[in-house]
Amino acid sequence: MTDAPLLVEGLFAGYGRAPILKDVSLTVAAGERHVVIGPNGAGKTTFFRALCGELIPSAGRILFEGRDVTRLGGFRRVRAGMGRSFQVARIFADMTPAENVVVALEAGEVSNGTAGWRFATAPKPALRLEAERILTDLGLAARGDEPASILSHGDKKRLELAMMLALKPRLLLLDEPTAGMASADRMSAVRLVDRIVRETGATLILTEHDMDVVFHLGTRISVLHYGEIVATDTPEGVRNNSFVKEIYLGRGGHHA
Amino acid sequence: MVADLPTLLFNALVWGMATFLVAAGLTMIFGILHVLNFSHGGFFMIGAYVAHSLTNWSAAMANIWGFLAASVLAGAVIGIVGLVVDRAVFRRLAHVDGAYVLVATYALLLVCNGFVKLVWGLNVVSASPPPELFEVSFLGNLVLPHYSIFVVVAGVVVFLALEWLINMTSVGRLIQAIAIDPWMARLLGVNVGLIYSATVVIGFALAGLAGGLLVANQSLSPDLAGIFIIQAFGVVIVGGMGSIRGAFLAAILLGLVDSFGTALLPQMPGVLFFVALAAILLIRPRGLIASGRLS
Amino acid sequence: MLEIDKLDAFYGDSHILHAVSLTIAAGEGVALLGRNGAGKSTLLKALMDAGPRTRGTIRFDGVDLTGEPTHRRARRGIALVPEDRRIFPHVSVLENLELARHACPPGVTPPTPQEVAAQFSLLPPILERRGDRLSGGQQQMVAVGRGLMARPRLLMLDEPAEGLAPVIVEDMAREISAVRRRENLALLVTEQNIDFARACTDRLLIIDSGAIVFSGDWRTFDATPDLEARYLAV
Amino acid sequence: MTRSPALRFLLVLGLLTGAALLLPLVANRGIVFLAGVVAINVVLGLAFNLLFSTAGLLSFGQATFSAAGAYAVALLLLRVPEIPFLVALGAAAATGAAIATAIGLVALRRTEGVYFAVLTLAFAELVHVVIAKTSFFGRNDGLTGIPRPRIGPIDLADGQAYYVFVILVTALLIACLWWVTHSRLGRSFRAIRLDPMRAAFLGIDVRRRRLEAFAVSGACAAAAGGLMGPLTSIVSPDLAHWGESTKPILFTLLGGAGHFWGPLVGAVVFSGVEYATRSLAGASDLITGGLLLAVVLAIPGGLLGLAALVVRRLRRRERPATVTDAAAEGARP
Amino acid sequence: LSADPRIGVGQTNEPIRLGVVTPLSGPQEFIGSFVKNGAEVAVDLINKAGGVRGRPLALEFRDEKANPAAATTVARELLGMGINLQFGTIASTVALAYGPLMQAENGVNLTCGAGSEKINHENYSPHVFRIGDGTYRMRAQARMMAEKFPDVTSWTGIIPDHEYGRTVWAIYVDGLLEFYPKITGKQPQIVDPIIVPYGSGDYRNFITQAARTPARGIVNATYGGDAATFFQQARPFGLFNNRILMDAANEFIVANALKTQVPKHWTGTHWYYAANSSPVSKTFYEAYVAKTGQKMPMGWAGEAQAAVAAYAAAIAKTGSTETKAIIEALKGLTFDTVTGSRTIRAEDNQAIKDLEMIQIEPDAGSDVGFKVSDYVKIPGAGVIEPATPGKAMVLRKPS
Ligand SMILES: Nc1ncnc2c1ncn2[C@@H]1O[C@H](COP(=O)(O)OP(=O)(O)OP(=O)(O)O)[C@@H](O)[C@H]1O
Ligand SMILES: Nc1ncnc2c1ncn2[C@@H]1O[C@H](COP(=O)(O)OP(=O)(O)OP(=O)(O)O)[C@@H](O)[C@H]1O
Ligand SMILES: CC(C)C[C@H](N)C(=O)O
Ligand SMILES: [Mg+2]
Ligand SMILES: [Mg+2]
Repeated sequence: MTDAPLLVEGLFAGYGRAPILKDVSLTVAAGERHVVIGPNGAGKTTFFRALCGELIPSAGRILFEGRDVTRLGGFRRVRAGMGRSFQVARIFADMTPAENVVVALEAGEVSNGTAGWRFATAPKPALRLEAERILTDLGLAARGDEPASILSHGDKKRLELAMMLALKPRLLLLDEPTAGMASADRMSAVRLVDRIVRETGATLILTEHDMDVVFHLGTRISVLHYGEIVATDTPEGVRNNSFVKEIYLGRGGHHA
Repeated sequence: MVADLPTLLFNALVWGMATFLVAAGLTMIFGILHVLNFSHGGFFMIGAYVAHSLTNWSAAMANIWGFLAASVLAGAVIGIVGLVVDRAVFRRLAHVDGAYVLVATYALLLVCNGFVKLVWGLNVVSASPPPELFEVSFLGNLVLPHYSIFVVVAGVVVFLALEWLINMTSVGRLIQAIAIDPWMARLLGVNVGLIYSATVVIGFALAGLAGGLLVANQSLSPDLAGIFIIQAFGVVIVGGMGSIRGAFLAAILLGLVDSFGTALLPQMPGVLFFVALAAILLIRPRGLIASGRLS
Repeated sequence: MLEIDKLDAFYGDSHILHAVSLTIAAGEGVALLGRNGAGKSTLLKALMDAGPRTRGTIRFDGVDLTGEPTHRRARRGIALVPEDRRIFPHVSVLENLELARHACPPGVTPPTPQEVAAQFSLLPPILERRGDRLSGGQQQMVAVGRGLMARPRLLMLDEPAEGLAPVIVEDMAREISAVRRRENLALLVTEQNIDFARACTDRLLIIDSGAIVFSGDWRTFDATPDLEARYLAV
Repeated sequence: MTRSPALRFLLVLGLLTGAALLLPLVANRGIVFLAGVVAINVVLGLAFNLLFSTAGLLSFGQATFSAAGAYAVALLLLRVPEIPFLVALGAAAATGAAIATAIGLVALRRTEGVYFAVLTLAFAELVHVVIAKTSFFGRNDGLTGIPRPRIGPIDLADGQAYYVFVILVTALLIACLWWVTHSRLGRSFRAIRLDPMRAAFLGIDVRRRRLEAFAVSGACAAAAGGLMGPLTSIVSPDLAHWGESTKPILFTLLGGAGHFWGPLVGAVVFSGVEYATRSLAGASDLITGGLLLAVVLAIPGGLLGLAALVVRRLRRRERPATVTDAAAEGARP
Repeated sequence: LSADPRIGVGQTNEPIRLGVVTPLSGPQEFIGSFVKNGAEVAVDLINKAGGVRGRPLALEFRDEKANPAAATTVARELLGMGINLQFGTIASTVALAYGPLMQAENGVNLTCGAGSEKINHENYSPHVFRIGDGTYRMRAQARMMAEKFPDVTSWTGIIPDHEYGRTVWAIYVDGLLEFYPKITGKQPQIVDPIIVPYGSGDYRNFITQAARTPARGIVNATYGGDAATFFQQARPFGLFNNRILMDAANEFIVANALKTQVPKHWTGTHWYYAANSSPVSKTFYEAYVAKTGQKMPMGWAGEAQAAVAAYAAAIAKTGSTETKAIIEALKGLTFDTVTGSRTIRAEDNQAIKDLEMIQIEPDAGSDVGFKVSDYVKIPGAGVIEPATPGKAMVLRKPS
């Protein structure tokens, strides 16, 4: 049980006094791709923020690989091996894409104590090569000196992913990773995430409103409703759950 | 040789309201333009000089109505200057880093200083309160100069007026919306430019008015700007940038700190003010009323 | 009602829209589709003079809007619901709606916030909640509701279904169509969700790299499958 | 044409240092003395800009650090005359770092932006009042008669020896600041400035990094301030006044905050203007204020920003001439 | 060849450059403006009369902002330019900072109003001269009080917390303790002074404190805007109503500010133009009014005249502008000024001059709102303390 990458027990969290999340418990097994869905305002983002340390829960526990991280600050959770993307991609807009990844790599080295002392100001050549490799891998071949701010919407999301991967996280938290993407872009993003997860063996938790994405990517799905998990099941099971249909999916005529 | 409690309390109130009068316009401009206006002290000073020149202009002004009229006129004059500053400085710098605007207002402060020296010279001058306010009342041991009472009343009146304007009228709600998201307010049909200018004008006019009302409080010299600006900054920050109510509370609070500070720690005057400032910000990092915009 | 002729738009030095021309009749529903970065939002903002620098003419009710500031355009009856929602955080949903009455043209009585809220299933329970205490989807709904507060004659929605639960998307398509019919409202909507766009419009435009590359009704669109492949896929 | 930024920096620094060292040959001692003051101001500006442009912290209390350094050196030289001067300077830097850390621990805990700025201002005024009211620090009257020290066999009181020393030390401090700005540490500072939240979720300890930036800036400012006492032979509480804290800000914005050398350009130009208008006193406020306003309004990117813009414009105009190059490049496989 | 003014006065017509370092901005600018104008007028008069040994005098002004660090900076700059003869300081803190500087850089400074006794005692430097009133003016003021108000034996002070404020209080107390017993036979009672911050806008708490003291006499050492604010805020409290007020050095500053509202008080002055009828004073006064339009110049202008006169006399005497020669010439020099002739005491570089005090009272009939209703001159020789260069002045302390 302790070897589960993520274990959430009786979590209560909210803003001010009234809790939004009420007694949320969840176990995510290694290599699982867990999607959290639910109606607007159900508490998905709140849940996410609690998981990554942006919001300190009022009760309950979060165990990451058996270690209690409930009260750990955000950056410490990252150092422990959790990676997180934002609903609106956050990158260092004034830096080049390569610099973005190098900063992430260096932060990773500092986190795990392998950074060492360095007099030269330029990043270690090994890191530069590594950054280039990651960028090419994600289809973001280095674009010279141009700042990342000129990247298109989709490329920014990709770059953010690249920065996350640079840290080699064992648990990935993605909040609506394809929101605002054109539908074709969306599927290529799905394929990318799919590949990454396969290659790195990381565990994945994401929220998403796009059912194509949900059902393509998810191996397990939890449904959040008024701050409570009302169902956790396989994609098939969720799709056929009549309560979920009623509160969330609707007639779903055009969804896969 | 500590002064007695009622005196300390009364002096705290006078200090607080005098500072609030200066801080009100400052916090208002911060609330909507998000600019910490260094030059506010400078325009306060010019307001004081203008009012002083007006009251000295004719003997007919030597009464409380003349005094009030001069203050209002000073406010009007500075308000018009505010319109010019808004057009020439604030608008042009609307799209650059806030630090540049800060420096621009600092430069304006220097210009104000230079202007005062040029026009009114270097001599220290002082205006006396109108005869109606010259008297003193006694309340037991407590000396209550009428002019001090007047300053307190003026502070409270200005506070109530602003409080009403900002928080109880629809214009106020509009101003607040603009303070947060001018772009969206425009989309909703609001003439943002007009309201910006109006707020800046009001903010500046308040500086001028404060100058006029406080002109009899201390002597006029080209250093007047510096004396008030730091303490007004303190009040604005402790109150929560942009919050009128916060500034009012902070003015009273810091007035108490200052008043008791001079009594308890006479060898380090002013120290407690800064200690309190730091302490309050540590407990409430965004000030007493943390709205971050006009309220 | 709306005529755009050879509209160019720029952000700084970059030329985003190239000679876009289109017309929308009163009460007509038009969808604007295109890839990320194609220029959809830029076009909507250009119509309101709310961001890009423009060249070309825009006429509304036959009046040339050149040089007219944003707030006047809003008061003429054009409403834009931006993609990033922009809910005022410090006031309640109710007051957010009320603020939008400003754009109401003279002589028109604006609806009450309650009336508008009643048209959308998600709104009535959250009317008293502050703007910064809303989830992403809730904000989206408030933004759409706010767009209707000034009784506009042209409503422009920038990706209104983004971040909404599927069941809500279906509801919204229905609700918007209902309003359109009732108020004879013209609609210009950008969307990634083609089904949603289809459900609430009569015809569509496709924009690519800042130029309109297709204009026609949904039937033609369906009959030309390579359109989607060419302009909407990667 | 050297490619490496480090070499390019060293080249510029070397040229500037050389020019400064040659100054005594062409200028009178008054000017040379002022040049020493300007050199110190340059470091203060650069130390501020490390916070402002690199780490994204607007500090209104930089005078605290320079004053702390100045007082540390002054007190050591006056009370422990046999102390080696370099040790005294080191102590000054350590004092600056310690005070910065103490203030930073408190101020960086929760505040940001303008609140942080005003909090640093409050602490600076606190330090100012304490210095001005404590006999140990000479109260309002300051400490006078600070000697020019010796370094081993060299007597810095001789001729221009102290000036040369000031220039060498400031060059060293500038090099330190450049290194911090461009090193891995500087990259993480910049990341934090651009997006603290993102940085935190890369595992960067944002508060600790900010504290480090604050300490480095404080140490450099203090070391530079430490040079001041023996130069002017006096330190006074005015060094800690908030008006002094605005100076590095002015230098930085005047010169161009986005450029490493911005504060240097700003400090030199500002001092030049001050020098040119020095006998127009009275009108000096109007002139300084007016000039500053004009610069901010006309070229918000600062002087170097303007220069960069001009260079870019010129380049663009030249471009048609290089079309063939571009074509050739494109033709390469 | 070179125009170095330090060499050979008689051989060239190059002007002799004197540096004037005085506050031209900041809170003491209005005092600096008297120094500046006074110096210009004095130099004009000398140049019109043919200069010094045939060479005209020229002035180089620098702003010291009443801030010692700024002052030493500009003073050094002037020294670097070869201008070794300087004057103009009015602030004690600045004058004290000059000693080591002038010694190290081989310059001379004449202060024009700085009050600290340390200048000619523990911080004595051969390169700094006080050509005007020293410390002992406060002793003269105490003595005059003992003569005029023998019944007012309890005293306190309004003392700003800096070198000058502390000096004023200490020396005034010294004078009270010496002259009251001597002249009236009564022992004065010294009440702890009220220490006030300077540059503050609000003195009410201090005023209340002062109003509660039993003292019947108050000596005030605040000056400039602070003093005007203090006096103004004190009026409703009746602080000065039945007390004797001795102001240290504000001359007309407070009176100009408060006009008819000014309380009746005494103040010390470096030079009261209306009471000095010597030709030097008259010509200087007329030229001053002609240049500035100000009909009531204050004493600092006279101090600037004295400084220029001292340099002129010293240069004329030695024929050189070398620092060493000038210092030698200044020591023991007797020269003529707007307040009559003065002699610089050779031991501690302190001029011995007559001390002037005026009484000011409100006067609605006058166009300035006040009038000078009394004037007292006390010969300096009778009140000056013994010269103890390098050693602290021995002061009487209340038991
Ligand atoms: N800062 C806040 N303060 C108070 N309440 C909040 C805050 N943010 C969100 N809420 C409320 O908490 C509830 C859950 O919000 P949350 O953002 O977690 O929903 P969500 O599931 O992510 O919804 P969506 O799919 O619309 O993004 C909502 O009812 C919302 O109104
Ligand atoms: N403020 C801006 N400054 C500079 N360029 C911009 C700005 N906003 C958008 N752009 C650029 O303009 C182009 C069109 O952007 P626009 O937002 O109109 O696209 P869109 O079609 O709405 O895309 P999406 O589907 O992602 O919303 C893009 O290349 C974008 O990078
Ligand atoms: C302006 C003067 C009253 C200053 C005073 N003489 C001093 O020594 O500081
Ligand atoms: Mg959400
Ligand atoms: Mg868009």
